[in-house]
Amino acid sequence: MTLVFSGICSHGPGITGRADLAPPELRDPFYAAYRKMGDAIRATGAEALIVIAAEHFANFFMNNMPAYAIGMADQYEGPIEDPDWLRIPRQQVRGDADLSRRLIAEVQQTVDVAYAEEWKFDHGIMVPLHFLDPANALTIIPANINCQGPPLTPLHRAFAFGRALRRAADAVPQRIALVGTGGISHWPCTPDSGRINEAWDRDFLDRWASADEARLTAYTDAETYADGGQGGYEIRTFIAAAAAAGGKGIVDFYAPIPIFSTGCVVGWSEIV
Amino acid sequence: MTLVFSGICSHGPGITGRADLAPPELRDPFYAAYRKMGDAIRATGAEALIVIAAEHFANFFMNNMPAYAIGMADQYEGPIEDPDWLRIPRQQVRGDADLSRRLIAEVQQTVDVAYAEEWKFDHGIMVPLHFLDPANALTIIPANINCQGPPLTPLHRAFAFGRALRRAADAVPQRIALVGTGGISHWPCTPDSGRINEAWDRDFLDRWASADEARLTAYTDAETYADGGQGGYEIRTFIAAAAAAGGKGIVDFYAPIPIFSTGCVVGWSEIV
Amino acid sequence: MSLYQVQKLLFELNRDPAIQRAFEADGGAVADRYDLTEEERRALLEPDIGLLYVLGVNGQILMHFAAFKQIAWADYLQRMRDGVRIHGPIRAGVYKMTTGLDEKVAGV
Amino acid sequence: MSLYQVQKLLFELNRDPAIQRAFEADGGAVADRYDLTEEERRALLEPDIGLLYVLGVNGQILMHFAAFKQIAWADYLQRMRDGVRIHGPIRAGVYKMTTGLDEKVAGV
Ligand SMILES: [Fe+3]
Ligand SMILES: [Fe+3]
Repeated sequence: MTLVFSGICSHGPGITGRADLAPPELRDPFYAAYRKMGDAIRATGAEALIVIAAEHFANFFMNNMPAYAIGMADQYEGPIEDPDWLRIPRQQVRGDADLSRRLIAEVQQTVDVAYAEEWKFDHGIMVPLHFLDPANALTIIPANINCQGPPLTPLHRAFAFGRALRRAADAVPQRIALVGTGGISHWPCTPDSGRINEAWDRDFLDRWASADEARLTAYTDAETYADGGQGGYEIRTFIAAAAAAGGKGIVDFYAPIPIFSTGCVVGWSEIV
Repeated sequence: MTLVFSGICSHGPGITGRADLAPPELRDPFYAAYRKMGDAIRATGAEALIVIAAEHFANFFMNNMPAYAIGMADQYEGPIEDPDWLRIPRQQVRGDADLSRRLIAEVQQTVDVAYAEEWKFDHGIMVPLHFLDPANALTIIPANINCQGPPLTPLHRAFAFGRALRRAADAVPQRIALVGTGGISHWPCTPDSGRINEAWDRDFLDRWASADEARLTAYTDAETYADGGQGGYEIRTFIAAAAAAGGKGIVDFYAPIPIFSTGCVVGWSEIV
Repeated sequence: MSLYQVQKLLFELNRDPAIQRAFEADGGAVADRYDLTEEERRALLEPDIGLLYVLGVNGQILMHFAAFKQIAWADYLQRMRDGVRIHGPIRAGVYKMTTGLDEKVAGV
Repeated sequence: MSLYQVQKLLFELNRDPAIQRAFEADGGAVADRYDLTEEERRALLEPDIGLLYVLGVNGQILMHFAAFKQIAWADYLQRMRDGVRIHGPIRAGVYKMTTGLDEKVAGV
C-alpha cells in the first residue's frame, strides 16, 4: 500500500551481549527509546518490516559479495552467533517469499539486488528485532548493503537503494515499515573497540535529519574511515532509510556508549 | 586505456561436447568464425578480455543470486563440468585482481555488482575461451548476468551494465576487449533441446546490430520465454555487449544448429 | 521450499568433488543433510531424472547431475520425456516441455 | 590470496555447526581443506588470535571465531593488542588499530 514508517537504530552484539557491563543511566534510556520505536511501528498497523542491515559475514562472503541483497524466504533463523554470547535465543523469524519477490522485482528496475532464498540473521538484525518486535509478530524482509568488504558500494547508490525500496513498498498491497540499522562512528572488533567520534556522529545525524541527498552522500570512504572507523561504513543503511522516507528526521536518542562499541541512536523520519 | 573490441558469441556445452554429432557443413564454418574472432581480438593488442557470461549455477545459487557479478581473482579454474563430457581439459585461467578491483569500483558508480574472489568457469566461459584464446594468452575478467533463476534483472539494466563496463574499460590503462556470450532462442536441458526459433533470432540480431537501446530492451520476459525459450533470457549478455560498444554490429556467422541446442552466432560491433 | 533443498544439494554436488565422492559412497548420508520429502529423496538417490525434471529442478542444474551419473545426452532427454509421460507436466520453474512426447527436435 | 583462504575457513566455520564439530574434533583435518601457509595454519589451530588479527582477518569474522573459542571480550581485545605488540601493525584489510597499545577505550 505504502511505506508507513522509516526509522534508524544502532546494532552491535554488545548492546545485548554486554548489557551488564554498561552504565544503566545510558543503557536504560537507549533500551527504552528502542522499545518505543517498536511501539511506534506497531501503531502504524505495519504488516511487514523491511530491515536494511549491514551483515557481518553471516551469509555473504568475498566469494560472491553483493552490493545489495534482499531475502526471499518464508522463514529465516537467527542469531547465527552463540545465543549465550549474544543473549538472544535462537529462533525462527517469519518471512514472506511472495512479498519479497514483488519487492525485489520492483527494486530491480533501478537497483541491482541479489536475492537470497535463505538467510541466517546475525546480531545486525537480531539485536534490532529483540527490541522492536519481541513478540515475533511482524513479517520480516531482510535487506543488506555491503558495508564490510571493500570495494564498497558508493553512498549515492545507497540513497538510490532507499528510493527503490520506497517505490517498491508503495507498489505492494501491504502496509510496510522499514528500519535501517548500522552504527555511526565505531571501530568494532579491533583493540579500539569503544572508540566513538561523537562530533562526527552528531554531524552525520544532522545530515540524516535533513534528508538532503547531497549532504548525506558527500563523504568519501577514506574520510569515513579516518573519522568514523570501518564501522562508519554502515552509514549506508541510515542513508537508505532517509532516502526511503524522503522527509525530515527526528533523533529520539543518541549517546556514545563505549562498551556497546558504537554511537547508539534511535530515530525516525517523516514519510513524504 | 579504452575498449578496443566488443563481440558476441554463442555458448553451450554441445558446441564442444557433441561436436561429432553435428553436421560438418554447419559446424566447421561456425568454428572458423569463432576462431576468426579470436584473431580479431588479438589483432587489437588487447591485454585483457572481459567475458560477460550467463553462468549456469557453477558459482551462483538462489541462496545469493546476484543480478550482476564480476570476478576479482588472479586465477580461475574451469571447466567445472566433466572434462571428458565437455571435451575441454581442466585448466587454470589467468585473472588480474587489481584490474578487476578498478573495473568494479567504476562499474559500481551506476550498476550494483557483486564481486567474486573465486570463480569456477563453466561451459558458458570455457567454450568461448576454447575458441577465442586457445593459447591461454589473455588475462580474463569474468562478468556475469543472472539469466537463469528468476526474478531476472530487467533488460534496460543489462544495457546499463554494458555502458558501465565501457566507462570502466575506458578508465583503466590497459587495452580491454569484451565479449558477451549467451544463446539466442533455445530450450536447453529440456526435452525440447534443439528447438530454435530462427525468425526470432534474426529479428533479435537485427536489433543487436542497430545498437538501439529501445529496440533491444523492448521484450518482456514472458515474450522472450514464449518465443525464445528460457535460454532466450541470455540475450542480456548480447545487449550488454552492444551497449558497451555503442556502434553498429556485424553478424559474421549465424545458423541454427539443433545438436548444439542453440542458435549459433558470432558477431562484433563498432566501438563508438 | 523443499525444491530449493533438492536444488541446493545438486548445486553443491555439481561443484564439489568431495561431495561427489561422498555421494558415490553413501548418497543417503549426503541426502540426510538436506530437508527433503520422501519423493525428492528417492528421486535423487535412484536417480529418477524424469521425476527430478517434473519436480521443477532447473535444467542447468539437472543436466550436470545427469552427466555426473554418466547418462548420455540422448538418454537424458528421453528420461525427461518419460518423466512427463508418467508424472505429468513440470510442477515448478521455467524449464517446461513445449514439444510432443515423441518429438526429437535435434534427432536424439 | 592465502588470506582469502583463512577468512573462508573462518566464514564457513562461523556459520556451520557441522564444521564447528569437525574443527573441535580435528582442526588439522579441516585446515587441510584450505590452501594455507604454515603461519596461517598455525595461527588458526593454536589459535593465535593476535596473529590472525595482524594477518588481516576481518574483525567481523575474527570476533565470532573468538566467541566460538570461548574467549571473553576483554581477553579478545587484549590478544589483538598483544598481536600488534609482537608482530607489528596489521598487514591487510581495514581493521587497523588506531589507539595506543596500553589504551583501553571502553575500559576493557
Ligand atoms: Fe554492524
Ligand atoms: Fe547458457
